[in-house]
Amino acid sequence: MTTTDATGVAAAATHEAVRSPLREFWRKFRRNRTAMAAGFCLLALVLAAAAAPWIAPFDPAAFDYDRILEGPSAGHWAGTDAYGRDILSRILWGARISLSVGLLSVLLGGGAGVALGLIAGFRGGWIDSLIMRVCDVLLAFPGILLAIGIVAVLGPGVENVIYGVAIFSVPVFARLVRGSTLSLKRAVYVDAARAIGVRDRLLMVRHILPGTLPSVIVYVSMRIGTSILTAASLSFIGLGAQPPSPEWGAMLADGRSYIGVASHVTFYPGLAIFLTVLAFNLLGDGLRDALDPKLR
Amino acid sequence: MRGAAAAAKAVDAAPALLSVEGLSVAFDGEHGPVRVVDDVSFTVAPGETVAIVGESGSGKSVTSLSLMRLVDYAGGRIVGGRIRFKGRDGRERDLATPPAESLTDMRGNDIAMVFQEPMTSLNPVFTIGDQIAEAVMLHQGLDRKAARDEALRMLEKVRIPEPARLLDRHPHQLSGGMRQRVMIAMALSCRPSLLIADEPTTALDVTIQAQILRLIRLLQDEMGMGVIFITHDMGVVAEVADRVVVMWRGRKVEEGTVERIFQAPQHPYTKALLSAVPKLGALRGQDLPVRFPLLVVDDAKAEAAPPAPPPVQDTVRAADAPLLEVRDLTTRFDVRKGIFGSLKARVHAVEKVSFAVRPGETLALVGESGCGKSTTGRTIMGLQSATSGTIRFDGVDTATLDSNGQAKLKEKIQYIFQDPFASLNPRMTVGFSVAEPMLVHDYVPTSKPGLSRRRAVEERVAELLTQVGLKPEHARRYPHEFSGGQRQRICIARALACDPKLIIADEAVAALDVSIQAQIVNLLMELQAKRGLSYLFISHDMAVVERVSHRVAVMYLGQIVELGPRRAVFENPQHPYTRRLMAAVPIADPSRRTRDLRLLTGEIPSPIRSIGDEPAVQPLVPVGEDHFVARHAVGGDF
Amino acid sequence: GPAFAAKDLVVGLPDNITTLDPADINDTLSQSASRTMLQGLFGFDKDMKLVPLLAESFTVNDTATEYTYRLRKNVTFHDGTPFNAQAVKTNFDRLANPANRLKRQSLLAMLAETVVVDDYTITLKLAQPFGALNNNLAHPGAMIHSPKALETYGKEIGRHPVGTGPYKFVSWEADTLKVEKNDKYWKPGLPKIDHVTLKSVPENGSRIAMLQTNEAQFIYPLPSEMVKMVEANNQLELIDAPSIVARYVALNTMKKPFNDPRVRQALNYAIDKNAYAKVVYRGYAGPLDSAIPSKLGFHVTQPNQYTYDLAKAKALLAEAGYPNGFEAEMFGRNSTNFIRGMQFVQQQLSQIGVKLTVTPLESGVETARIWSVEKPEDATVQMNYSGWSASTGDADWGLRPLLWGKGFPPKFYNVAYYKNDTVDTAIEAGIATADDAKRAEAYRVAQEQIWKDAPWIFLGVENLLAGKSKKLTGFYYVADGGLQMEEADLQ
Amino acid sequence: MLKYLVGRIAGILPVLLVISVFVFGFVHLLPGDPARLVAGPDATQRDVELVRQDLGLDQPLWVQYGRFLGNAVQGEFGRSMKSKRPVSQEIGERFMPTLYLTVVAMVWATLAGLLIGVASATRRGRWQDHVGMVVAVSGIAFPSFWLGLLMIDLFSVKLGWLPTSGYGTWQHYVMPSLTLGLGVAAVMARFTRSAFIEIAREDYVRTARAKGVPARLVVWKHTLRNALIPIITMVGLQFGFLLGGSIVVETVFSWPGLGRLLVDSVNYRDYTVIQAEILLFSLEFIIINLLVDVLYALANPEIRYS
Ligand SMILES: Nc1ncnc2c1ncn2[C@@H]1O[C@H](COP(=O)(O)OP(=O)(O)OP(=O)(O)O)[C@@H](O)[C@H]1O
Ligand SMILES: Nc1ncnc2c1ncn2[C@@H]1O[C@H](COP(=O)(O)OP(=O)(O)OP(=O)(O)O)[C@@H](O)[C@H]1O
Ligand SMILES: [Mg+2]
Ligand SMILES: [Mg+2]
Repeated sequence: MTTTDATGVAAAATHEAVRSPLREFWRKFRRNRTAMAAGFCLLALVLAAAAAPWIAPFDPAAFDYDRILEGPSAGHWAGTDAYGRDILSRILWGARISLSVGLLSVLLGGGAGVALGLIAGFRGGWIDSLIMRVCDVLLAFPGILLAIGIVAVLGPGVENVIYGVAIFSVPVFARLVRGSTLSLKRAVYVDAARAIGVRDRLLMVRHILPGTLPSVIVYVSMRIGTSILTAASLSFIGLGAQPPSPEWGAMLADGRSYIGVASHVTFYPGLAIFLTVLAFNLLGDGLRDALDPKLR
Repeated sequence: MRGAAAAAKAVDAAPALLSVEGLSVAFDGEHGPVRVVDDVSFTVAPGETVAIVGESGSGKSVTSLSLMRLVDYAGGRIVGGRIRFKGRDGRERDLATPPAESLTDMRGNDIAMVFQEPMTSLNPVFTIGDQIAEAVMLHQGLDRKAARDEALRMLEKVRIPEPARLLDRHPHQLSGGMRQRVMIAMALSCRPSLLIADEPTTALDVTIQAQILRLIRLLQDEMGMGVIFITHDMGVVAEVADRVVVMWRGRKVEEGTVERIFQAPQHPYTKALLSAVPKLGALRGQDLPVRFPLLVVDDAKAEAAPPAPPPVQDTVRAADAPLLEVRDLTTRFDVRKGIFGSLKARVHAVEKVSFAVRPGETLALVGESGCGKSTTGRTIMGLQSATSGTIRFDGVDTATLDSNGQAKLKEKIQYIFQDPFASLNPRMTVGFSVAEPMLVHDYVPTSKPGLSRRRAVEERVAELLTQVGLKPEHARRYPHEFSGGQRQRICIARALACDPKLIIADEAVAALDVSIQAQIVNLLMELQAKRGLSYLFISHDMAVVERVSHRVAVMYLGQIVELGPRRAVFENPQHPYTRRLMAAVPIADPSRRTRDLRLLTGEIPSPIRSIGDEPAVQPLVPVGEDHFVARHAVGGDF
Repeated sequence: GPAFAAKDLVVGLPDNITTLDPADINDTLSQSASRTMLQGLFGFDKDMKLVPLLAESFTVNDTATEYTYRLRKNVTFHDGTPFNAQAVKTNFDRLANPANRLKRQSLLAMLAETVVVDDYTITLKLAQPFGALNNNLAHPGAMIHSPKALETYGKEIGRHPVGTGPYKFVSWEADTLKVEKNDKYWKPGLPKIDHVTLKSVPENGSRIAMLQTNEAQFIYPLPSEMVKMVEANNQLELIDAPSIVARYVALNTMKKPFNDPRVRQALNYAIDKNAYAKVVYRGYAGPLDSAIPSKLGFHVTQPNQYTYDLAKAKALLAEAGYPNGFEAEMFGRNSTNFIRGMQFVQQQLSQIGVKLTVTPLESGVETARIWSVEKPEDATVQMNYSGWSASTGDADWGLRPLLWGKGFPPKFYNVAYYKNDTVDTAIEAGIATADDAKRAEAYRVAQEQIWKDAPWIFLGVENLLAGKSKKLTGFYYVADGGLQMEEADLQ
Repeated sequence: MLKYLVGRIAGILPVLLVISVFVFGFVHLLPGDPARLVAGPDATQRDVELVRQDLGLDQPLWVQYGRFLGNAVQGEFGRSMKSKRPVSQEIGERFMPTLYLTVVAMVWATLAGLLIGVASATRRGRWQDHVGMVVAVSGIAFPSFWLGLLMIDLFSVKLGWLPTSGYGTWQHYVMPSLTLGLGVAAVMARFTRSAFIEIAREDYVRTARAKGVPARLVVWKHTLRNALIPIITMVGLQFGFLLGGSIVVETVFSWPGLGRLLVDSVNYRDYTVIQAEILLFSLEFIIINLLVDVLYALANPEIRYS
């Protein structure tokens, strides 16, 4: 029998068999130290959010009118807000809402958008036109109007914010995926899959979708940040988390008027958002790179 | 004629252009670096042609990529050795050590390369003209206009029809052989002092191949260009090489003048290789195809194949209804200019083609590069919509099938693409790609009773990979981690996965070294004997065609010009193009070289026609039993 | 020399001007802008005192149904048209005619007839008694356009204001209004500024930056939390004065548990008004010690204040049958300031076991949920955090729209659905006469009763805050939130 | 392709018609009474009724739709309910400032994004990559109002270089376009990086290298051209978004753009303005996306539309 491995491979060859895709992914991902760090940060954040009742130094809704807008101190690490509430505690509690809104809405909207984009790009013709024109309208449709509509129909509540924010994400993902699909569907390997007898649906999911994933991952990781901020603007029209429940975006917006006077009120929620978004993005890059079989 | 002795002398006299010393190349594997080229040394003198032959996957391409340090961009690393190269300026430098980026000025200018896989090596978004002109502008210092003219001239030299029109077309609109010739034109237009040609003629029919070989020879003589020629075709080796380097499992196992290697091979692998070379005319007088006699090489020992004479392939069930019946199939492509461009002309890729494949039969489809073979195959597979004509499989008109039926049909017909790399999903492991047909068609491998379906499929994948000469653990790798020939075998394995009835094999064994080629061909024939498979075998390699086919169809400019039993077509070719084809097959014997023939020039017939200018299609008229020929002037006078 | 340098004043506004036809305006900001160019028969001085402008004097009959005005002579409009009784008639008839569909028609809705007695005398006959007519005429909505301009521009008059005011119109694009000095202004020596630019700068921080860089010499409003930034700059000066904006939470007196006055009183006791001022307005707010702010006419400070007293609040709640408090929903607009106030109330009431859900409402949703509700029983509002600025500066407009038993939505804004016969009679009496003594008595009675019934949680009266350059003088920010720049000067 | 284009362009009007019905319906179904909002916070019921009649809101919906359509056909869209000016003027006055700002922001941001993205991709995994990406992410993670105010504080208040806000000279463009473009640059950088890494290992890039194409051209010509599809998609989307006006930037820098007009009109349920704006935005997106589709085909000759 002819073999193909060169000399010196004999030892390695026995290990070849254990190189499963998951391990392979993990092996590559692990080597990306930035992404690992980002992943740990997010994990820590999720844990902190989950453990907020135990680790938050104060009740996030406890007012203290004697310590209004105090800067960071030993007692209040991140200072206090306009009601004398502890900002750090609010950030910890707020992580629960902000993270879940950010993540879930993007996953929901992204999922729907990716599906629509795939179908539009793959099928072409009138289906493409229909889906894309609907997306055009959704893109053009002002967010506030949509949100007001949602409050009117569904009423306020965090869950509905997720739907609201998700809807904004749909057309963007759809267009993104459609673009990539248009070029990917011409690939020879797609023809090859077709020649094997792969039906269209599977063809889209298995052979085209993975090719669009790098863009999708990148956009998901960016969109999470945008969604956290969007959620805040929705809570402003009465859709989102209701006062006084802490939510990062709302904290940021509320602190807007204290810029230049008590900057820490915006700074710390802003920092929390920034770090989270940064972590998601670096993690996204790491995922993207680790899923790319051509990169080692 | 420059004899081998003269060449050998030239080597002694001239200082080496390139000298590779102890080159080792490694890729990063999971468990540290894996060496795929190990301690390889050879030299190339100016004007000399060194052929590198060897087993598929033995590191030939990696070696050549390392010479230009392109291997660095593919994730490889040079872990040892030196590459000393004497540049135009007469300065010698070691290419192995400086950072790969710093060698830009040398690439193209000093060393140019023709890549093994032309299909993926052309940039899909630029026109052919732009891509060649870019090389010309870079290395000959011409302006845009002049570069374009030069590009046109180069395309003419590689015998591409209507080169002027081709300049504005994009790679995906070209046939495999055309792309390969574009690659060659591009590399040659750099006017390098060393040309590395990695399997440059696999997709070319022998007539054009001969032309290309001559062209290279000509430039070589003109400029004293050194050539490294990597090929599996021993006929080509015998034709062009001064010296031969034989590689096996990452090492150089033998080196010598072409005569020495052919006459007195030392290493068992070389012996096995030469013994497996298919010779045209080997089956003269035989009606039926016969398998290759095999030499098995294992651990540097060559053993004779089982002594039993290779069985005769009497598998055609002529009485049964044809499995595939193609009638008056026509496929045309619109040629437009620019994205708003109006319809200017049409490519008449396939014109009124009719043939049938019987159960258990191998029908070979041969013909000039770009004559429409792949298009015929793709149209049959439904990957390309036909302009007109009918395709019946098992008596059913495929056009009448719904999408469900179409998908089901694919279980019975498998297609091996001319371009194995592009036809494998880069994001899927090879194992998955091979398993996919089984998963799609819920095919349960019957040979493995009692296993869970998943296990059964896995086992079957392992079995298939072994059958094509790969290892089961290769299943976990990705396509880009294989050599050209390995990928081709993966595609073959995939096609065999769920016991199809018909396989359309488009140049399916072109990238394999002859010993593996023989193995694969034998495998295919064995399956035919066992399961009554039919093949539509598209190939340029006449010697292989002779081995495998029951009948042969010869295509020219989109039409079938001759169709008949193999023996009749080979021994009594009727159409002028068939005759030319037979005559141009290179012979694996360095003492019978024909290298000094003149370059062909002049008009090349083209399938591109203006709107309304329909080509004349002559009916196939019988000239013998089952032997037909179209009597018209395409492809030469009667 | 520098004496000739043009004096250019830039004012930073929080919002865009909607139109410059005051008869069709309902926002203070556009009114302030119009007031630079237009004037009415009466106006308010910087202390919200009624002063005659284009009218010199007036007489009124006992039943307050017929008013006669003597007009100022030698006044011309910017386009040269003379100001006279005919001009007034044209304007008042225009405003009073419902067919013109002007937003301020209500100001003269009671007008039956305008009679031009002579060039400078005009009589207004009313369909029913109305004692506060002069206040209505002092409202910017009743300012006088040049009759010629009204004829020329028709519907477009809002983009081409021509009045008798101190400044003339120059241009108005998207968010910038430019006016220039009226050289022929009838008040001698005024105005002193050559050009005034009113620029809308919605972001608080940017507005302050403009003031800091002297790109603007006056900005308003100044959010209380940014006062420090003005104070820190020695070129700048803080304007801090009580406004007429009352802040309160209306309690739906038709709904349980707010139908029990003890509950309403309890809520009033449960709120620390000082803390309210401190938290929500950084201390820049005063108490709301009656149903109307003290700057409004006929205001009477109530003797029995609801001082912060949790024990008393709890006792009252228990007495009313809610010893453990209750749950309720509070509506309010979705501005930062409202949300802040609502959160404060929410926290305060939680101390006596009242759990509030705070629901900020977008403006449109608010109209649908609160103001357009046809029948009291359909109202979903339990508590509504609001503010009210009585733009006429009179007690009538401070009480009638909000607490009159016949003023339930959608007619008026009595979202407390408060109905008390004593109050109703008093409010009606107050408007039926022009006799100040009678009016004062009527509004005293009304205020007393309302305070006792506590249909609201009385929160406070915010201060007007603005920042200005120290160089700017004679520029007034009036209690109703309007600007007066007739006497403005730049040093 | 030409046929496809003609079809798409011909399809714009019917699409807009469908959108107009949808938008009209949606806007009218929203809670909120324009008459009351326009009449003002202390209007009496009579005032409100007068306003209602004035605005024609007392008429049946189909009459209102007919009038809207009639006005739309004349390209005029009736009068704003709030300001009573012709909607075309109201929008026209703000469209150009929005467009200028958008173009300025898009141009610099796209270029910067490409540069950062390519720099990151070509140095993947090294510090330049990380710095590039952190900078890029800052562009999305920083709330723009914060950034805007910081810039005002620095460049206007502290340094006195630039006017705090407003519209007019080139100085007025600096801070708004920076603030606006930052997010765009971030998006561009991240997508460029990703698409670039994807392409950089393709065989044809290797071919370009083998030809001796200088490294810079390998990057900017051979690799980038193939990576364009997702980049074009994002440029199109971002351009469309910016053309809708940015509430935050317009607010912070008092830029007379469409974003604030929209918010105002929504706050007042100014139906005529809302409808016209949404129709305008839809048209913008339809045109932009048509261009994007054409660019796809230009960037990748294999893409064909049926
Ligand atoms: N990127 C890669 N990663 C890991 N292994 C690789 C990679 N590229 C090539 N190899 C391995 O290196 C060996 C040599 O490959 P190479 O392409 O040089 O073979 P070859 O001699 O050109 O074969 P062929 O004749 O089939 O083209 C093969 O075993 C192949 O599997
Ligand atoms: N998509 C396309 N658009 C336009 N022309 C095309 C397209 N595909 C193939 N052609 C043209 O059709 C003709 C036949 O191509 P085909 O690939 O069938 O040739 P072939 O016989 O397989 O050649 P080879 O042996 O070189 O692979 C060629 O002239 C080619 O340029
Ligand atoms: Mg190779
Ligand atoms: Mg072919």
